[in-house]
Amino acid sequence: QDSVKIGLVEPLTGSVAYNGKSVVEGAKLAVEQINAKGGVLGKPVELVIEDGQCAPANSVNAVEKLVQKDKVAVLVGAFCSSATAAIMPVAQKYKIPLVTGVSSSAALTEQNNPWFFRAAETDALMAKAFAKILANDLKLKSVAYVGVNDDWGRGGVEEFSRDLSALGVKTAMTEYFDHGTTDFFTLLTKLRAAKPDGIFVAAETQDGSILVKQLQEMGLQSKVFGVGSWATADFINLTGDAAEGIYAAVPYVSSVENPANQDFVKAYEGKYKVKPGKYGAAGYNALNITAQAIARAGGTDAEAIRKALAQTDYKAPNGNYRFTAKGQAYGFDAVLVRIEGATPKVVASAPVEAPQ
Amino acid sequence: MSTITMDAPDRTATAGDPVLRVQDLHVAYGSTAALHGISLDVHAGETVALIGANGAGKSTTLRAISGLLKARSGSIDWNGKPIANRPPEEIVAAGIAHCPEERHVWPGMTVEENIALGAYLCRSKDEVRTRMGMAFHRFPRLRERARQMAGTLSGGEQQMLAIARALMSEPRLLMLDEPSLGLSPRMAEEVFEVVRAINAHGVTVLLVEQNIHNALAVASRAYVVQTGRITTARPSAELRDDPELLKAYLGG
Amino acid sequence: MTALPTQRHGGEPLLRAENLTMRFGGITAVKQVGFSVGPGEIVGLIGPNGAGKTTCFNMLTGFYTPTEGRVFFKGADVTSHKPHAIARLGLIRSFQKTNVMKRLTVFENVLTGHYLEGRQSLLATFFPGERVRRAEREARESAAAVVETMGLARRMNAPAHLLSCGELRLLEVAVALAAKPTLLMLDEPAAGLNSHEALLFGETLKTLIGKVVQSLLIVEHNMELVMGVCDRIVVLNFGQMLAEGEPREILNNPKVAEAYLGKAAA
Amino acid sequence: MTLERNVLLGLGVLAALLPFAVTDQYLLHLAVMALFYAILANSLNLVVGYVGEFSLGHTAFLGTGAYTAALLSVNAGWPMWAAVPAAGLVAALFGLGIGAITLRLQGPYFVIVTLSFAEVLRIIANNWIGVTNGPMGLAGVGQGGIADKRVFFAIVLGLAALTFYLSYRFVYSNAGRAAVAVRENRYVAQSIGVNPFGSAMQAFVLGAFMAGLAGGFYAFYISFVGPEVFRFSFMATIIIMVLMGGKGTLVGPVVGAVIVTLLEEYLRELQELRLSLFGLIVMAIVLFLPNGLMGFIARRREQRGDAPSLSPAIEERTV
Amino acid sequence: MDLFLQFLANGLVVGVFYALSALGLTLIFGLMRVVNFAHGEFYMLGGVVGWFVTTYLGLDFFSGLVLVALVMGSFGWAVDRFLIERVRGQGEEPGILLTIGLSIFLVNITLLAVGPAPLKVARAITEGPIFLGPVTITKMRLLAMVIGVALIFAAHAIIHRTRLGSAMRATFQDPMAASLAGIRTKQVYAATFALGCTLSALSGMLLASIYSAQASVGGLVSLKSFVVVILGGMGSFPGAIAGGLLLGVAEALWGGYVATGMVDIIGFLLVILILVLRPQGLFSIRAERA
Ligand SMILES: Nc1ncnc2c1ncn2[C@@H]1O[C@H](COP(=O)(O)OP(=O)(O)OP(=O)(O)O)[C@@H](O)[C@H]1O
Ligand SMILES: Nc1ncnc2c1ncn2[C@@H]1O[C@H](COP(=O)(O)OP(=O)(O)OP(=O)(O)O)[C@@H](O)[C@H]1O
Ligand SMILES: CC(C)C[C@H](N)C(=O)O
Ligand SMILES: [Mg+2]
Ligand SMILES: [Mg+2]
Repeated sequence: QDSVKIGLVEPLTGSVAYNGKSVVEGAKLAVEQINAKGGVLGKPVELVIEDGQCAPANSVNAVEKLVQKDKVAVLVGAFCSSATAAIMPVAQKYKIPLVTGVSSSAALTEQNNPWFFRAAETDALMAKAFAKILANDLKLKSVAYVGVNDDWGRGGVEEFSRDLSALGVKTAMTEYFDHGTTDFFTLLTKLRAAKPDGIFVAAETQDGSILVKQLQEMGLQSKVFGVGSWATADFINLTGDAAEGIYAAVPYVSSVENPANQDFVKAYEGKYKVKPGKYGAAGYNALNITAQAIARAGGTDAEAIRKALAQTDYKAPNGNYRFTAKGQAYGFDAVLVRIEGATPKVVASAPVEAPQ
Repeated sequence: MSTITMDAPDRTATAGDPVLRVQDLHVAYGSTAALHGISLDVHAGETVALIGANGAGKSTTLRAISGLLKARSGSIDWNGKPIANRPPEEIVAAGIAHCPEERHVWPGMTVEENIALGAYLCRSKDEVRTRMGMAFHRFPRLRERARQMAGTLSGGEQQMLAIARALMSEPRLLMLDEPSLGLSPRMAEEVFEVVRAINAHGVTVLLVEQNIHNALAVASRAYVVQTGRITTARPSAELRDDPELLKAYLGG
Repeated sequence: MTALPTQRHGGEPLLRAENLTMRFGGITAVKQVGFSVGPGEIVGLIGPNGAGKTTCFNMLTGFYTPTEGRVFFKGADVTSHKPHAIARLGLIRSFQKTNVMKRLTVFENVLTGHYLEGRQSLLATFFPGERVRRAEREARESAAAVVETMGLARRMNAPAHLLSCGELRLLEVAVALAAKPTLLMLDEPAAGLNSHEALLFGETLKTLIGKVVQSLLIVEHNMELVMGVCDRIVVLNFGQMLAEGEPREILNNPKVAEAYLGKAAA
Repeated sequence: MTLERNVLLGLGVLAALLPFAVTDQYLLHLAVMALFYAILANSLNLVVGYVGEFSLGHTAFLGTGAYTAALLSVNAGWPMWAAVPAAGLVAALFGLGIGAITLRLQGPYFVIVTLSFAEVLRIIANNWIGVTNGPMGLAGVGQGGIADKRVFFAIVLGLAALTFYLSYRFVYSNAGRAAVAVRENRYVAQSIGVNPFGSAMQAFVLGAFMAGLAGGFYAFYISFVGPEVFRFSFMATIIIMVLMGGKGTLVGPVVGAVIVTLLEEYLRELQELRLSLFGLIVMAIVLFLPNGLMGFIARRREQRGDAPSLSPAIEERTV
Repeated sequence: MDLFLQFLANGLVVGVFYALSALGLTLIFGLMRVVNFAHGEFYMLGGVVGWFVTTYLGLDFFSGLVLVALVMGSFGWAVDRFLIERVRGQGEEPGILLTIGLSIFLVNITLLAVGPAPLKVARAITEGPIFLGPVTITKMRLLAMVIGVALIFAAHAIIHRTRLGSAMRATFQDPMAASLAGIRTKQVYAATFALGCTLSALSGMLLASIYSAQASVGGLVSLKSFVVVILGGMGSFPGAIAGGLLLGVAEALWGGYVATGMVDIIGFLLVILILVLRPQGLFSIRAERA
């Protein structure tokens, strides 16, 4: 073989294609940079991208193909936690390391699958990092929780409400909405009646921007903070002036000021004409982590790569990634940003701690 | 193919050029041929009947004339102009109305709407109203049922509706496919009265009818169709007087 | 004309309608109609267009639920039973508007008509034994025979949508016959047949009685046919009974002539 | 009739030989998926082709089957041989319940009401977190059991054989003819003693049972079940298979399943263009082979005069 | 009580939007009986083309709307003439498969062309809340409602008051009889399809300016529109309005008093319930007899 193959399964079509595509962009950038420096093991890295549509069956199909036909050394994917959950046993069966840069359901790393690594935050970790800052600095007495009705949204709401309640913040309301919902007036009517000081939202770009816009249309004044890829140019552009003043807790934002990040942002912007967001960075990091592990393993032997992955200490634009014994990443910095003048300003930054 | 000789068309034809001339018409449904060379003439002001056994090709002939079916070969001329393979809407516009077999009323529209739409090509609202009045006059039963959905009419009522609708375009040539189908004897008689009256107003009629007795009573001439060919053309009176001959043609 | 007595076995007629009434919104299509069909009888049901004949058929066979009145078949009250349940008792009908299974061949249509004879449990469907196979074979033979009887042998394997109007009418009757009716009800079976064919058809009908079916109830506007085959005739007008009697009586009934027959009958 | 049987038998024998000829796990995976889809397509075909009503809610049965098997395996530790038949039975029960409501409707109303049932079930699966684990789905179904794809292949082949046997018997029986009669003309069917509701119900429940079996197998094979088993995209795939192959025939859905499975894999090479092209291919098939592949073949045979029957749609459809 | 009024208002607004997005389908599915799975994609294209003409051609909202109507009308015409026409009269299934294929193609080709990101369509008027007593609404929503209601009435008038409308109904009920009456049936089919497509696209652009346009919105729109059309009864415009309002209000009340998490279930439950009680939908009559 004259290249080292890495398989990437992301949703390229369907309702989360928008975010999946960012992951692919980040991953491609990483591969380009790695190959520019001579690749790994003296060979170029080849990225084999498959569309898993965020669906378990399609993702499994894609993985079967990547493993059996393309003979990839490592798998990266599959965005949605449910899809990732479906491909984990396949990875285990074929003994191929699997790295996800996105899937955030806490349950994944609890399955004792030695081949699985999560180079991403979980909601629990985010909540732990920011609950205190939110409660104290924003002086919130009661919070309304709103989340997209999937594993991720529910997880975010549960983790944040648990940690905030522990700090004495009252729960004014908890509501979920379905992905693709366009009209939030009913939900917001309830929210207005609940009169919270703050609103926590777990939503991705599209749902989130519509929701924040309609908050303004309804004339609601509460402080908004959320998780999801909010700290991006797309989000701010879509949301318009309604985005002013809202907070977002994200594992990555392009405005972090450190040299590593500035290089990354420059490269990314040069290639794609937009600043990287949460998912672009996730793809970039996952690929770098993988490639470095292969390099350390000194070959494409799966077991060696798996061991090398466990030893990861990767300097990312947003801090240092290491893995716990269960394959959960920690050590990198998550940030809380506030959108001011259509740019995300970093308010606080906290390293994601290894869970006990 | 049969023992019956083919009569020369001009023997029975009225003088002058025919308004409708069909020559050597071949028509097929998909790959199965139904007409193998039909030729017939209809002169202005005549009532001509097409008779023949089940499946002989009578309805197919009418469908080809009105443009519902494509002709494989052969010609159809209307007032000297070829109309074969023109779309039905052009042929209606040229003055030929076809009242099809099996009624084909629009079931989800009221009787009134059905009738009004028969005059689709007539753009004057007043004119349509007059014609509707005429239709209701001819078929009082339909007036009673003006607001009923056509799909819920009885079979005979639907048949009246279909005829009334065909008349709404005020055609120069009216083609009726089994107009008495499903009508009571008395109603059938009335319909034939209507046909006679229309004919008396100068409308040419081409009639397909299973009730030979009635058909021969209104038509001046008749063509007998057998398995897709015209086998005989005679004045009605001759056929009427020769039941044995008729039987031979119609036996199937 | 067959001169069978109205009710050969005395006692209960095969089919009895009592006081049937059917209203659609404001329209009373049938009003208090009652008649019966005895074993071995051929009864004609005639009347002007819109008199309510088809509506009666629909009430008798369960397609409509009568607003008022009852229907008895073989002594049992079948009022407002489901159509298929009535059919299973041996009361089979045809429709005025041509209704056949257009995409099946003539043979398949008639074979399907044998449904009731071949009914079987699901187990037998999945694991057919010799009995089921034999029933299937017999149904096929019988179907071919029925097609023959109705004079459609030439069209045996033609899909029904290729048939002409008149042939379709014959096929409908064939399908109904295949269901082995005790009482066969035909709604304008000869519409679309020419005068000559209608007469032949009438002859065929007469041969059926006693052999294939017990009794016949026919709606038909072809008077030659009706007068030729019927033992008794019931006349409806505007939804009500106008007259009932033997063909000759009906022919001579001035009310019938006025409402239905027109001057030709005079 | 015999032709169709022989073709099916031939395909079955070929399939049985496959694991001996092919050891590539990827190809075996495709073969397993193709057979899984063949079962599904066949079961939908019973409804679409033989009841003659277009069900868009067939995933309801796939989904209940998959969830049943997954729950039995995850919570009660049932093995595959017990959980999959149970999945079929539960799906059949659902078929009975859903059929009781939907089969009273026809045409577009039936189309949408069946779809509604599938969506309701999806939403329930997505929100009844206590039982279904909600959007997280049920992972680790039947884990640690079978590793060799050939075993799965043998199992799915067995299921396929069973379901095709059942369909074959049904379709060519008096009951199957009754279903066709209902499809072709409700009035005639009733007038010859067919209970349209009961007859449609038989085919519907049989279809549900088979889809449930497929769902149970799917749960064990993919080892994960989430609410998307109820999704319309699944439905669309199955519809494409049935109609592409030719509805109302038994061979058609198999052919459709194999072609679509392979096509979807093959088109992967085209990356972003893949689905656009797939859409175009689907449209092209409708335009050029309106009766599906089997319809096309039947017509060709007819034109060459091999087959006595006239209409392709009819050839395999009945008696 | 205030809460209830606001829920009701929300429900009515969304209900009109539902009716609006189902309009095109009422024609194509309800009247023409083409089970059109590409409906959501026509709607989506309305938004995307609207985004394109307002962003790149710099048109204002209303000129954009007109251009979208023209573009999508021609598109619908072409789809009918070159695709639907060829499977006409062959039953439901080929149409279903064809439109599923079309829908897959349109989503993915749009995805390729404009990417998966949500797109912002210029607004017709400036945004801002209006307070009607306890009820909050926005100007843009009011405007969309007015346009929506106008479109619904216009469509209804076309079907029931014009020659074209009668021609449409005749053609769909019995094309053979229609052509014998002198109706150019092919043109009627194409015109109806084009009109349906235009209506879908117009509502797509209108609502995209309130929410946003995105390649992947079609699926959900299709589903809900089918629900609305079936609830109201096939081909009935008053039915579509009633169906839309019913769905909107039911969702708002369920979301308001139960939970917003699974509001989508309401529509489907309503469909099941109403069809059990009234198998032909709310506003449609049956004209068939044995
Ligand atoms: N739609 C059709 N498709 C295919 N073949 C047809 C069709 N309609 C009629 N035929 C065939 O064409 C031939 C002529 O039929 P046609 O309907 O013209 O007969 P007809 O003389 O009108 O008979 P009838 O008196 O029974 O109405 C018949 O053999 C018939 O089988
Ligand atoms: N569903 C309905 N709604 C309204 N009126 C109806 C309905 N069904 C039948 N009718 C009316 O009831 C009357 C009786 O109809 P029916 O079909 O029984 O007549 P018929 O005696 O069979 O006439 P024909 O000889 O013309 O077939 C007709 O006037 C018809 O318009
Ligand atoms: C759907 C997305 C927001 C992905 C999400 N982070 C997950 O784990 O599923
Ligand atoms: Mg004819
Ligand atoms: Mg009648």
